[in-house]
Amino acid sequence: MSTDTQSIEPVAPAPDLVPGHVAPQQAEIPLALVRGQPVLQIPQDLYIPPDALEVILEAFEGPLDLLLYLIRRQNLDILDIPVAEITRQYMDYIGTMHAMRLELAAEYLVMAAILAEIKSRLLLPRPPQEESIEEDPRAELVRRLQEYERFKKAAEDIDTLPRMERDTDTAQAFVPDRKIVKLPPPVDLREMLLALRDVLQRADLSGHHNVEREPLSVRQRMGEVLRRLGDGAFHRFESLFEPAEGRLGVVVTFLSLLELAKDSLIEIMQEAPLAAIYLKARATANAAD
Amino acid sequence: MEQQDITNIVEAALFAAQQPLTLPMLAALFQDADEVSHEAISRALEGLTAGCAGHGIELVEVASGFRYQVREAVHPWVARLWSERQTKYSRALLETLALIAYRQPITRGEIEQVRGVGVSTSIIHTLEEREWVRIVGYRDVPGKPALFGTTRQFLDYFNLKSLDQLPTLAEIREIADPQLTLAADAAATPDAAEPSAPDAETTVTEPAVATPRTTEDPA
Amino acid sequence: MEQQDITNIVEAALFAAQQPLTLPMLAALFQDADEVSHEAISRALEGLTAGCAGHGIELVEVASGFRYQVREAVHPWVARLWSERQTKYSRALLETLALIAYRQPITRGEIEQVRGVGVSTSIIHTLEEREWVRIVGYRDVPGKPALFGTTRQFLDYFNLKSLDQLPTLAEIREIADPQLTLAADAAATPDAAEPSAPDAETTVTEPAVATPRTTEDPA
Repeated sequence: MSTDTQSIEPVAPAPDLVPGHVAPQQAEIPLALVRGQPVLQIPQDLYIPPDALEVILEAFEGPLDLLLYLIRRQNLDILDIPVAEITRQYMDYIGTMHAMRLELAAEYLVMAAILAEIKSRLLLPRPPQEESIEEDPRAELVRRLQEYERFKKAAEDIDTLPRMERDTDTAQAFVPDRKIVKLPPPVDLREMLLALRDVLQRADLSGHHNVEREPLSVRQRMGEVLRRLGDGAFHRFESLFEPAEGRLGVVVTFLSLLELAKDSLIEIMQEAPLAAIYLKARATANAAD
Repeated sequence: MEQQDITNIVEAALFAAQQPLTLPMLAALFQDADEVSHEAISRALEGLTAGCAGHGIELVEVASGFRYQVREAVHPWVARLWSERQTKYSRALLETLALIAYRQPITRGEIEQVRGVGVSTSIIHTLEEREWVRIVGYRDVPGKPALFGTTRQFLDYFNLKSLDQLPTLAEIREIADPQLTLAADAAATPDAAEPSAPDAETTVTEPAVATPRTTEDPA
Repeated sequence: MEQQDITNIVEAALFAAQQPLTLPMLAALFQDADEVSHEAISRALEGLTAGCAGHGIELVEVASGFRYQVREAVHPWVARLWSERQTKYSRALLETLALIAYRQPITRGEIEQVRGVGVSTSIIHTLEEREWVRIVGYRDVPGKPALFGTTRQFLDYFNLKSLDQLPTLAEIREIADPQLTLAADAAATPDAAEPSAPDAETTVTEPAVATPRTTEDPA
């Protein structure tokens, strides 16, 4: 693990960053893909084309990423960065980029200034009485590095989540008939009643239709009875009653029969007193044809 | 490669593909190292076809290859995924429906007499298609006009046990637009009578009842 | 309606739909007359989930509902159906996405602050085009910068039911004692490092976390 002695040993010295030497690389990770081939290591004795170096530069997501790399490469604790050494390595890297005449994002230069500032503050002798109050000059940088690192890690974690297209796809079956079904509109009962009220008002004005008060269940039953008689045959009076409905049901059916007769929709026949009563619809679908 | 693995790959590919897949297309999914014969793929297809028995989908071979498709038997339900609502009904339709409900059995001519205007055939068709009204008989007059009545589906839609739960005509004539009182309604819709709203007994709470499955349109 | 019929309809609907279906959406496929309870639909989903065991596909629940999808184990074969497909995303894009996911609502400036570099417009565009992020509001500061948040499609795409299922963020550690750490920094002198050594031993856990995951090409 990281110890302070390791951190000062020249295990990863600046020559790393000089063109022609081993370029920065993240552990065993390929630095970049050049024409589909992973670049793990830059050949030491070969000329590096500037665009290849550019690819390497692009392997870093900015100065925080580069700093993290420099720290991690040496197994240093992020809370305990040897600023002087890291600054030197960072500057070497920037210098190399300059030497290659590569366009360097302004953020890299801003970070260089921040590092230089921290280094100078660490070198300044601290007044003894202020020692306990003064914050570690590295604190803000350490906080930013950690904050960046946690989201760098979060991005890696998100990348490992099983995701559509790469790790799975939706499973679908063909639907032979995909035409859109038209659903009827919803109807509000209140709306229907208001419509009826308007009709009634109009009917009242024209004056020739008087609507009396009557139980609607009788009207409903009238339709039901008519349907049963729809075959045009004679039906026994008793067969139209449903004993399970109780007395009220019997009354409703009876009243509906009277209404139907009054409205000349049915015929009621009895051959002789006390003989069976038969009913028949006066008109049926067949007769209508 | 094991037959089970081949079958699973073929199954997943058929479900993932947007078009039917032919045997050569399925074979192309495997590499030489997988050592998968055409026979093994045919066996997979046979196994998968048999595996669909009793399921809502089936594996069929059409001109351009094999595909999974929704069985005809369940299509009426599945089709509701793409349903869309029509626009509102006309006032004429609502008046016609109300008159059939209150004056049944009633002929089209009688409806026209009350409304003072003609009733279009399409209105009657719409109401019949929705199975809210139906012909219950014929009047014994020249032309033998059909008599219309409401159905059980009509009662179900409006959450009524019987037509008696509708307000009487006299009550309707007295209603003012904003506060339509409907005494029978509370009995018809016990759920609608919230404990917090005692006046729900006297006011119309129908919309909540009448439109329950219209709120979730999957399309 | 029989449970088997309900299960078959739910199965077919899930396979027929273009996007995941929620329980209410599935319930809307049935009509009152079918008499299908939410419990029956839940039982159907349970049965279908169990029925996928040993198959090439599985039934999963993501943010927008239930969907059938190809099992990871067979996906490499299935993926050969599509020869050219963009499935890799740059580190810059993933880091931006991570910040929006964990820190939403967040402005572009705030993302740049954490990452230490500018966020290119094309990254934001890509994320919006994929419908993974969207503008959820504007911060009330000069310039009224847009605030970004993630969408349900983002969760669906990454097989998540909710943001809670995202991997937990690493913790931030504080520099404990300025004097000790300052002393450690002056590490040029080995003696000075002595007092801080045990502290460092216990807290250095980071490298183990930071390295092993980065097996993928960062580009």
